[in-house]
Parts: sequence; C-alpha cells; structure tokens
Amino acid sequence: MTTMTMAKALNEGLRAAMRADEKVLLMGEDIGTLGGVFRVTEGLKSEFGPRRVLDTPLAESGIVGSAIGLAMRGYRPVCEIQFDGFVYPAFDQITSQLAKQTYRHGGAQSFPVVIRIPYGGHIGAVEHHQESPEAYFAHTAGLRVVAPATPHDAYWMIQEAIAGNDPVVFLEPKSRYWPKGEVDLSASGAALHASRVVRRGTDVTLIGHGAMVATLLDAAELAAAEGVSAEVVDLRSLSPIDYAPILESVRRTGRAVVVQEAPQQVSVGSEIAATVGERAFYSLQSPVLRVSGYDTPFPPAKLEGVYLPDVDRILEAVDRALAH
Amino acid sequence: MTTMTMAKALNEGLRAAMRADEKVLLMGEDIGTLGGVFRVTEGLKSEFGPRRVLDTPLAESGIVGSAIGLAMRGYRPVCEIQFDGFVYPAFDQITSQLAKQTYRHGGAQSFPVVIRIPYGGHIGAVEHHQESPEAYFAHTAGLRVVAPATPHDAYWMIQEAIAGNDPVVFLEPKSRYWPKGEVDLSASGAALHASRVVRRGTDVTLIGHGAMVATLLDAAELAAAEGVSAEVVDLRSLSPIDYAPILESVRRTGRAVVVQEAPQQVSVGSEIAATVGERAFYSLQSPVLRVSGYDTPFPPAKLEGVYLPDVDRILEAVDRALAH
Amino acid sequence: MATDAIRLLSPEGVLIESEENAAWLPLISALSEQQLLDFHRQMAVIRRFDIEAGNLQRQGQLALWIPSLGQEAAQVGSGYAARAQDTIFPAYREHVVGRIRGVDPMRIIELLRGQDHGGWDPKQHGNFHLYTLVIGSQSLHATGYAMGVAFDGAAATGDPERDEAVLVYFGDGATSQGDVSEALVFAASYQTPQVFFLQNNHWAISVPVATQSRTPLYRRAAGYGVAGLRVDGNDALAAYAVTRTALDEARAGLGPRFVEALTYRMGAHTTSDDPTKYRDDAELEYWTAHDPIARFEAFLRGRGVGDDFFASVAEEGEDLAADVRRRTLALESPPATKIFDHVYTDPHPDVAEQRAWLLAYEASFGGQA
Amino acid sequence: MATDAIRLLSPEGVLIESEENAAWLPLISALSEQQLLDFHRQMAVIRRFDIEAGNLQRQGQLALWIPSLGQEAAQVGSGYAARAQDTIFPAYREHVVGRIRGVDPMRIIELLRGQDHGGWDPKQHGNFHLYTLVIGSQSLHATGYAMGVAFDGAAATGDPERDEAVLVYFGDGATSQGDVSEALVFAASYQTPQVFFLQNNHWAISVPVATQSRTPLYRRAAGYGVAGLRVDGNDALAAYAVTRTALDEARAGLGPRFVEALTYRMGAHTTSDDPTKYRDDAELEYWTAHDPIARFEAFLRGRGVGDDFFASVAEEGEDLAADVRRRTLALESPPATKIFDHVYTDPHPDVAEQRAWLLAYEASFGGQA
Ligand SMILES: Cc1ncc(C[n+]2csc(CCOP(=O)(O)OP(=O)(O)O)c2C)c(N)n1
Ligand SMILES: Cc1ncc(C[n+]2csc(CCOP(=O)(O)OP(=O)(O)O)c2C)c(N)n1
Ligand SMILES: [Mg+2]
Ligand SMILES: [Mg+2]
Repeated sequence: MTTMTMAKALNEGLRAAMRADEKVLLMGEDIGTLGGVFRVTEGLKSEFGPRRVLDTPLAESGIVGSAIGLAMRGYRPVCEIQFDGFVYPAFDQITSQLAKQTYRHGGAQSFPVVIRIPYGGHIGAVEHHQESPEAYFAHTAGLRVVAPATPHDAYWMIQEAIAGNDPVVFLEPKSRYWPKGEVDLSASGAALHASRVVRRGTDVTLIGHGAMVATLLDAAELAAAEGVSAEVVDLRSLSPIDYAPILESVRRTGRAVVVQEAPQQVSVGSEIAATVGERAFYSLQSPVLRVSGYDTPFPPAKLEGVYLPDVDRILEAVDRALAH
Repeated sequence: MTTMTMAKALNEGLRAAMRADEKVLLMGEDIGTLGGVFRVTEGLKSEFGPRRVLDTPLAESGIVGSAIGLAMRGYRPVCEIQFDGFVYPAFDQITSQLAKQTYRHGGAQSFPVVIRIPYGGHIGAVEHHQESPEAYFAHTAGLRVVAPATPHDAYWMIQEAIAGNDPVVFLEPKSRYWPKGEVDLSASGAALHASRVVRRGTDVTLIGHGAMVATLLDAAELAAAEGVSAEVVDLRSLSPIDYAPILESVRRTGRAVVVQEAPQQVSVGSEIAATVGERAFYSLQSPVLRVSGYDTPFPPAKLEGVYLPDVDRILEAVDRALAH
Repeated sequence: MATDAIRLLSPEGVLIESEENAAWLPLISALSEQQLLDFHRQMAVIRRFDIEAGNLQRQGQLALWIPSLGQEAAQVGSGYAARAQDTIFPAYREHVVGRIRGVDPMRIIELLRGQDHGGWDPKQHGNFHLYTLVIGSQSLHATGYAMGVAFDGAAATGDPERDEAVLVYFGDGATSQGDVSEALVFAASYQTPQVFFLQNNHWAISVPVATQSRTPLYRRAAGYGVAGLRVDGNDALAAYAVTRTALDEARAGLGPRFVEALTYRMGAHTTSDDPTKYRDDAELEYWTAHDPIARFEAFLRGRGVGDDFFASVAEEGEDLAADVRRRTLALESPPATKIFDHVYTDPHPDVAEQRAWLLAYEASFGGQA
Repeated sequence: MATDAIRLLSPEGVLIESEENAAWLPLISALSEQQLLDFHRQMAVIRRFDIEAGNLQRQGQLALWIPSLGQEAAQVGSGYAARAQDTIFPAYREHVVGRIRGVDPMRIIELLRGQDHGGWDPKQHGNFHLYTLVIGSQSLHATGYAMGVAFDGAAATGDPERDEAVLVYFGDGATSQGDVSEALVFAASYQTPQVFFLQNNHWAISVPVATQSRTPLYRRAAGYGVAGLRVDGNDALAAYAVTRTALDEARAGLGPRFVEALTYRMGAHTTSDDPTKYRDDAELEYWTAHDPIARFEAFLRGRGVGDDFFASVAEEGEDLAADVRRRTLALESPPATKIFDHVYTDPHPDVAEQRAWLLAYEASFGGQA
C-alpha cells in the first residue's frame, strides 16, 4: 500500500501498461513534453520516447481517427482529450467509427482504443472545462464507459481498460485528481465493470460515480448523524452497468437516490432509475429519485456550486425518499 | 383538408415558412437542384433562388457552423442533414455552439436554427442510413427536439419550429415520408411541444414517436381484438416532453410501455420510464416497460426487422405489463 | 480536361512519348504485356459486373448499388501501382481496386444487399480495408495506419520490395470534410508513408465540384506541405505511373503524397439517384467520348492485341455477371442473432442478456429464430 | 523571422521605405499622427491591464487569465484595419481588438472570473463577437455571418465606407482543426467578404507550430483558392496595412483573404500554464528583443514623439489597472437563478420548473437564494 493522488495513480497505471505491452502508445495535445495539462502523463515521454507518447496536432477528430488506424495496425492507443468539452469534435469518429468498427469487421479485428477524458466540475474553470458527457457515450453501443472514484481504482482500472480489447471511454473525475488515497500497486483489481458497495446501510441506497462518490459518502455520514442509514454504491462502470449489487441493495432498502453531475434529462441517472424501477419494482417503497445537474448548460464557475449536486441536495432527496 | 405525403407536407410547410419570412433560408447537401435525396425541398430552389436554398459543400460541421453565423446575421437557417448517421460530424457545432449560444449571449441574440434530420429505420438501407439519434440531442440542454408522426403534424410542426426562436432538432421519420394522410393547410396546429393521445384506452398506455406511432396504433388494434384496451400517446416532442397527457393516462391505466427505435440504454425511453416511475409511482400497477432497438449498432438491412420494435414485440411487452 | 493533368495516353489511345512525360514513361515500358492486358481485363470485367449489380438492385436484390462506371482507369492504374505489402483504404466505389487486391465481388454485393456492414477481413484480402460510407472518415484511419507503419520501421528502410506504404481513396466532395484536412495535417506532421488518392469525378451526388473548390483540388496538398499532382484519371497508364511513383516516394520516407485523378462518374451516384435532374447531356456525351476503357482498348489494339483477347475478356465478364447473379439469388438472410455478434470483442453482459432474450422470445413463437 | 513576411518597421523601429513595400506605404502615410499615437496607446495600456489581470488571477480573483502579451502589434494593426461597419470574431486572446471595438475590459475579467460565459452584446460593442474557447469553432460562425453579409448585398457595392467585411481571428494550433478547413471551403465557395487572420504565436500551449505544419501556414489558403499573405506580426504598421488591404479587397467582392501574422506568445499560454517546462530561454530572449511595443515606441520617438506622451500612456495604463482591480474586488456573485436565464429564448417548461424548484429549495433554508 502506498499513498498517492489519482493523477499519480493514473500516471503509474499508464506506465505499467506501457511497460507491459510495447504496443500501448499515448496520444493527445500537450501530453508529451508538458506531461498533460493535469500532469497525468508526466515523465512518460522521457521514459518511452516520442513515438510512444505523441504530442499531436490540435485536432480531436484527428486524434481519435488516427488512433483507429493505429489500432488497425496492431497498436493500443490511449488518447487524451484535454477537457470534457473538447471531445465533441471527435464525436463522429467515436460514434460512427470507433464504436462500430469491431461490428463492421465481424470480429476480424479488435479496436482496443482508450479515450481518457478529464471530466466534471468542482474546479472553478471556464466554459467547456467542467462538463459530464457520459450520457452520450453510454448511449452508444460498442463503447464501454467507466469512471474511477479513487486513486486505487484509477490505478487498476486504467490498466484493465488498456488491456481489454474494446474501445473504452475512460472518464477521470478531475476534481479528484489531487486528493490522496491508498493505492495497492500489487492488487490486480476487480473486473472492469464491477460496481461496488462502498458503505453499508439499510434505509436508502445512494448511487453515483466519479467525484460524486465522495459527496455521497459525506451525505451518508451526515444522514447517519440524523439516524438514517444510507448504503452507497460506486457505479465505476456506466456502460455496461453492473446492476447486481444495486438491485440487491435496493431490494433491502426499498429506496434509491441516483446522483450525478450531468444534466438529468436522458442521462445515465435516467437509465438507472428506469432499470431499478423495472427490476426492483415490488421492492420499491418510494420512487427512485435523481439528483443531477440542471437541464441547462454548465453555468459560469461562480455558479457551479448551485448547479452541482451537493450534500444538501442529496439529503433533501433522501428526505423525500423516506417521506414516501 | 387535402391528402398528401409527409414529404410533400414538409415541402409545403417549408414553402409557407419561406414565403412568410424572407430571412428563412435552407441549406444542406443536394437540397437545391436535386430537391434533396428525399425530395423534401423539391421546387424550392426554383421558387426562392440559390441564395435562399443553398447546395452547400459536403461538410456537416460547416453547414451547422455557418448556419450559426447566419443566425447571428439575422437569418433563420433550416439545415438538412442528409441522413441520421451523418449528423455526428456536426456534433461539436450543435452541442458546444448552437445549443449554448443563447445562454452565452445572455439572451442578447437568438439562434433560430432548425436542423432537419431524416431518421429511423424500416427503409432497408445501408449502414448510417437508419439510425435514431434523438437521445444525444434530448440530453443536450439548449436544444429542442421534435418528431412528427403524420403529414399533418409535419406540416405545422416544421413551421412552428422555424417560427420559434430556439434551435430545434427536427427529426423526420423517413419511413413515413411516403404514406399519405390528411393535411389541413389552414389549421395552425397545437403548441410545438404538445404530446397527443391518438387512441383512447383503459388498460395500458403505449408511448412513442415518429414511425413508432403507426406501429403502436396497429398494436393497439390487435390488442383490442384480444380484449385489451390500449391508449396510445404520440410524444411529438422529445425535449421538452409534455408529460401531462402521459401521466394522466398512466394514472388511469396503471401500466405503460414506451417504444422507440433507438437503442435502449440512456435513451428517451429511459427518461420517460424514469419520470413516469417517479411521478406516477402510486398509480403504477406494473413497471414501466421499454421496447427499443437493441444495444448494438443498427444492424445490416436484412436484419432490421429483428432489430426494430414491431407489433409482436410491443404486444409481448403489453402482456408482460398486464401479467404483473 | 485541364492542361495541368499528367497524361500518357491520348484520348485516341496513343502513348504520348513527349519530353514532359519522360519521367513516367520508363514505368510504362517496365510493364509486361500480361500486365497491360490485366489492366484492361480488370476494368472491363468489373464494368460488366457493375452493370449486373445495378440490375440486381433494380430487381430488388440489393438495398443499393454504387457504380464505379467511368472511373475504372483511375482505379486500375492506382490499384496496380500499389505493391503487395501496401495497405489500401477505399471509400465505397473502388470495386476495381478491391478485385485487384483479391476481394470477391460477392462481398461487395452482400454489403450493399444489407447482409453485412463489412464483408471481408482486410488482412486476408490484400490489405484492402472495408468500405467507409461516412465521407472522409477513412482518410484518418489511413493516416493512423501509416503512422503505425512508420513507427514500426516498416518504411524508409530503402528496400521498395519490403517497405510499406498506404493508399487512401476519397472523392471530390470528401475534400470539404474537416477529417480530410486533419488527415493531411497528421500525415504531414508524422511524415507518413502514404498517398492520398482523390478521384475527382466532378460530382458529389448532385453537387458539382465547383461548389467544393474553385481552385484545382490537387493544390490543396501544397498548403499542408504535401506534394500534389494531377493526373488524367481516364488514362490508366498515367494513373499507374504517377501513383506508383508517389507510393514509392512515400515508402522511401520522403513524406506523404497527394494525387488527384480527373475522371467522371458516368452513371448515377447510386441506384437511388437520378442524374438527369441535375446534369447536362452534353457533359455526359463529352465524357462518354473519353471512356477510359475504350481508350485502353484502342491502346492495346494499337499494340496489336486482337479480337480474341477482347472476346475472352467479354466472356469473363459475362461469366462473372452470371456467377454473381446466381450467387446473389442464392443468398439467405443472416441469422437473427447476428445482430449481437462482435458488437464487442470481449464478453459483454448486456449483449449476452439481450441475445438470450431474443432467442427465448423467438422460441416462444415456435422456434423460428 | 521568415523572409517571406511583409515588414514595414524594422526591429529598430525604422520605417522600411523599400521598393517591395511600395504598395503598403501609402496606407501608412494616410494615418494621422493621432492614429499612430493611438496604436501605441492601445498596445501599452492593454499590456498593463494584462499584467494586472494576471496578478488578479494569482490572487484568486479570476478562474483563469489569458494574456495577449507579445501579440499586441498583430492585434492593434488588424483591429484598426477594420472599419466601423465590420464584424469581428475573436478567439480568446484579442484583448487589444476588443478594446478598440469598445468592449470594457471588465467584461473579459468577468468572463474569466467565471461570472458569465459571454459578457457583452456584440451589436452594442463594435460588432466584436464573444470569445470562443473551442478552438476554431468561430471560423465557421464568421464565414456564415459573412455569407449573410453577401446575401444581404451589404458588400461589393463599391463603397468602402459602407460595404461590410468580416474579420476572424485564430491561432496556429487552430489551423489543424477541421472546422477551420471547412470555414475556408465555405468562404471560397460563397466568395465571402471575409479575412482570416491567423496569429501564429509559434505555440499551441506546449506544442510548437512545427507539429501543426511543416510549411508556412499562410500557404494553406492558396489550396482553397483564397489569397494568403504573411506579415511580421510584431510590426503594427505591417499588420495594419496588409489587413486593411485584405479587408478592403474582401468588402469589394474580390473574395476571402487570409493573413498570417508571425508573432510570439511572450507569456504563459494562460495562468494555468508553465512555459518553462517546454521552451528555451533563448527563444524568449530573441522575441523579447523583438518586443512589438518597444519597436513601435522607437518608431514614434524617431518621429519626435516625446516622453510626455509615453508618460501619459503609462498613466492611463496605471489608471486602468487600478480601476480594473477596484472593480474586480467589488464584484459580487451572480444570483443563483442566473443558471436558468436565457437557456432558451422562448419559454421552456423544464427550465421554468427547475428554476421554481431551486427557489423553493433555497427558501427552505431560510431564503438565502
Ligand atoms: C458525412 C457524410 N455526409 C453525407 C453523406 C451522403 N453522401 C454519400 S456519397 C455523397 C457524395 C460524395 O461525393 P464524393 O466525395 O465526390 O464521392 P463520389 O460519390 O463522387 O465518389 C454524399 C453527400 C455521407 N455518406 N457522409
Ligand atoms: C477543441 C479544443 N481542443 C482543445 C482545447 C484546449 N486548448 C485551449 S487553447 C489551446 C491551444 C491553442 O493554440 P492556438 O490555436 O495556437 O492559439 P493560442 O492559444 O496560441 O493563441 C488548446 C489545445 C480547446 N480549447 N478546444
Ligand atoms: Mg465525386
Ligand atoms: Mg498559438
């Protein structure tokens, strides 16, 4: 066990993946000499050289499109998109090409391309730098979508994502880059898509991913002080979603609140509410509630505190769930 | 009342909008001299000239991006995307620019841009020509998303979409372009976002949009023969969704089945199931069920019949809903 | 035909042994008689196939047909210019190139019938990649692949028999797509061993090339630091010599190259299209008079190739057409569960669950699945 | 500095009255003394403001600061080249141009503090559009706007005092984005009255311009049929003369133009950046010696402008800095409900509902909303 930030854990995970397989290469804007705007790739260009850590031209479609070609050549490209809001120029290559290539090739060829996206709010940044675009990818068949919540998960999940044979959108909760946590560099980790119960409880199930997991734990702590026992599930994977622990939990608690930073409409939260509503129908004592970003563009930084779900809004929903 | 196809109704609606406001202009690939690959814009270039009906270069981001600039100049551009699967190159301009411009401008400027997309399956076409991308747009705050199911709705909805002051993604169910229906050219239509009950029933509420509405009506007819009374709601608008008629219906029937061509995960159907599950919780006698495309890429044409929801799959879900 | 296009065969089929062609002519002399005959055979046989496929579409057997009619010379010349170790990324109209690289035309039939979205494994078929229907996308895949070739040290070793190059096809309409520009940027930045081959067939469905560009398109390349040339695309020999040279330069590590072949889409864009709505008879007449296959036939006849050969080619075309018709009519629908195959490479719980559901559902009707 | 760049002022600030500059010099002679002084004033005052804004960011008052340091000449020359009726689409670093067009620098402060995503109404502020943070996007907006100008008949009437043109700014990194290529395609196709103004400051964050292009970027334009020129971007007079001419040609209906200004980002990319990680001291030294403001000051002094003027400019800079600091410290957070304002122009039920919910929710805490 060692203590490190998520940024460092990702760095170590990438390093381990690159050492394990020389076909792994990194590409993106400013990831080489600079080490990425979040320093996640720091030191990797000097260790592995400019042919394995590529400072690309400034073009996201170019990055993903050429990564597809590199995958056809047998490489395992890991692309960095500098910020969440800059992934959209690559959307066509991701949606119509990357996600569908394995299918189109009838399995004759795999497309092990990982797209790393620092995502989400809480860092007080300007427009396009605080978004949560997971719904777009989770709706797209052919992609896998994951988001670690802790340094330890980041460490093994990035390696699992790279080692797998499918395209993975790897969402990194950028507000969690700097807090430190325990990382077991020798542990091999769980299956990439396994959700996990991070706190046991009996009255209500709180479900979230990425930076929201820490907020949910805070909320559960406060709820406990008020006599409410909340179970917290870290989704880890947004596509596919590992429903078994969620349904098991909801069948016990009878109540669920799904929390996310993304806008609510047609979101991963909607999907979970729909599926839990369907599969745990007879166990539910109150409707599955969602706490999300509002259905507006991500607001100016000074208002992100209003926009993003916080402990108070989560507890308000818990109260509503329990009031039923 | 006159009888015409949806393609013709759209053509007449566009013509009426262009006559009413000289700032309305059409842009897209092959929409001028050819009249569009579906002939929806037939005759408009000869009536309004090449400055109001633009055969653009082959670049979707260019089309939407320049439409934004034209809107800044006071125009009301109506863009045609040739097929559903070709909208993704424009995704950045739609998501990060068009959807957010009004917000960014603090209302100093409106962005009345309509993006027409022939969408959906049932026409036996090759890859990228049969998709239902509505979830991507319905998740995006700042856009409105609508889809007519009949020639009459197409006629007035396209005019409402153009007359409104917000960006609208206007989804045209291409398999419904050719069947004829009654169109009242003098009726002004409902509010753009009003859903409508198209068949009354008491046992189960069937909800859908676009080409699925006709399928739902067929299913309801067959269900009636088996003694099941199904109510059918045509959503018409996917963002915002007009829930009042839906909730009113579900509160009566206690059962709902949402049907769509799009893949199920993180879809408009998920949103409706989540919201109905939340707002009609105490009325539901069985879980809200979804019948959707599978969570795979849209398959080769020979298999679209397997992929797309049909009467049998809808009735199977109705049976399940009633069995609870 | 613009005067800045390289032309080795006159419209009458005469080899133009001019001063300015001096650089290219040795490449033509180096072609064996058999190779020249093959140029013609591939063009003529695929044209016959093309007509048959169009008929099959009209008879409801295919969802769509995309003819290569009129563009055979650009394709046969560039296709044969590629060496065995090269990798090719087509758009969707390169039936001649596919045949040269060993793709059974039935795979293209099946694709456009709606049986499959791909159809062949590029690795097993002359490194000829799948058709790409989203305009311009493949240009980036080709560039990425070529980056990989360079990173692997599989180019620029100085051995043209082993050094690899990449050839990517796209149309005049495609040049307007941002992806093609980004592909040029990446290619120039990584100095990929790659040739961009533009078939300027003068139309993007109903839109004339003048809407895409008011300046000759081969000049686009220079702005990216990529050397560009224009060739008479209805002249198979010019297409061959120029592409051959470009590929060999690229494989030698001299950087990416760009070739614009001026040709003409003599037929409809696809069977869904009606070109009489938007283009002149005169234009079609001009280009019919410049038919690439007729030109090559005249060239061969000028070299003494006789009726026997042309009759054998016609017969081969008829045989292929008949065979394709027969095999098309014998095609069966793929099994329903194919919709779930290879959505992912690794196991996926949702796909497995939906597949199981479909099987159980179909079984409930009495096992028609 | 590349030799193909147009330069009117030597690095020592001497006007180069050479043969090859003959076409441009009359434009400079036509500038009044006051105009020349204003060139300097705007550059120097914004540089002082820029430093203050950087300090405010470091003190936690701003989310980010984007300096224009080093690029003032390219901006002041091109900014003054635009006529009142012209419309300008900046990227995000054009503080000098914004000031010329009447945007209060506080609006930029508020944007980068995170109070607002926009900040001003272009129609009320010299037709200076909002900053666009997604690289290259604004190039298409500018082209669309310019299409509208052409469709309105507001250009090419022959009256330069009334004919409108559009000026769009972007960086060297942006040239790699597909959108910029598509903007060139559309501009050429519709022959828009528009100037593409590229500030090549040699870096895109940590990536040198050589990664984006191995050939001079102004040559990119010719491949689209757009005339392109390169100018010494640290020479305010050259930037002025060339952009003025390009805009006047564009407004006259001669088609779009492209100007590459060679300049240098002397500071960090933004306050989040640390350029010592990726660039040489020597490079910075070279460019510091070529500081555009120092060059212009030398030019003015050569014309007899004295200390008084420079002192008054320094004072104006100090005043602005103090004023901006004072006003920044006085800023209050926007009201919570601002997140719902103007998401749509027409009423929207979901927004209304969520807004009402928020108000009720905040009221439940005792009305802090
Ligand atoms: C991104 C995208 N937009 C639109 C289309 C529809 N479309 C198919 S072919 C075509 C014209 C292509 O023209 P060109 O690139 O010249 O190739 P050609 O068909 O002439 O060979 C269009 C617009 C598409 N396939 N992809
Ligand atoms: C689409 C997109 N990708 C990435 C970024 C992140 N980013 C912001 S500025 C920048 C570099 C821009 O370089 P350049 O165009 O040369 O302009 P400069 O900042 O040098 O003025 C990058 C990569 C972005 N804003 N937008
Ligand atoms: Mg073409
Ligand atoms: Mg730059």
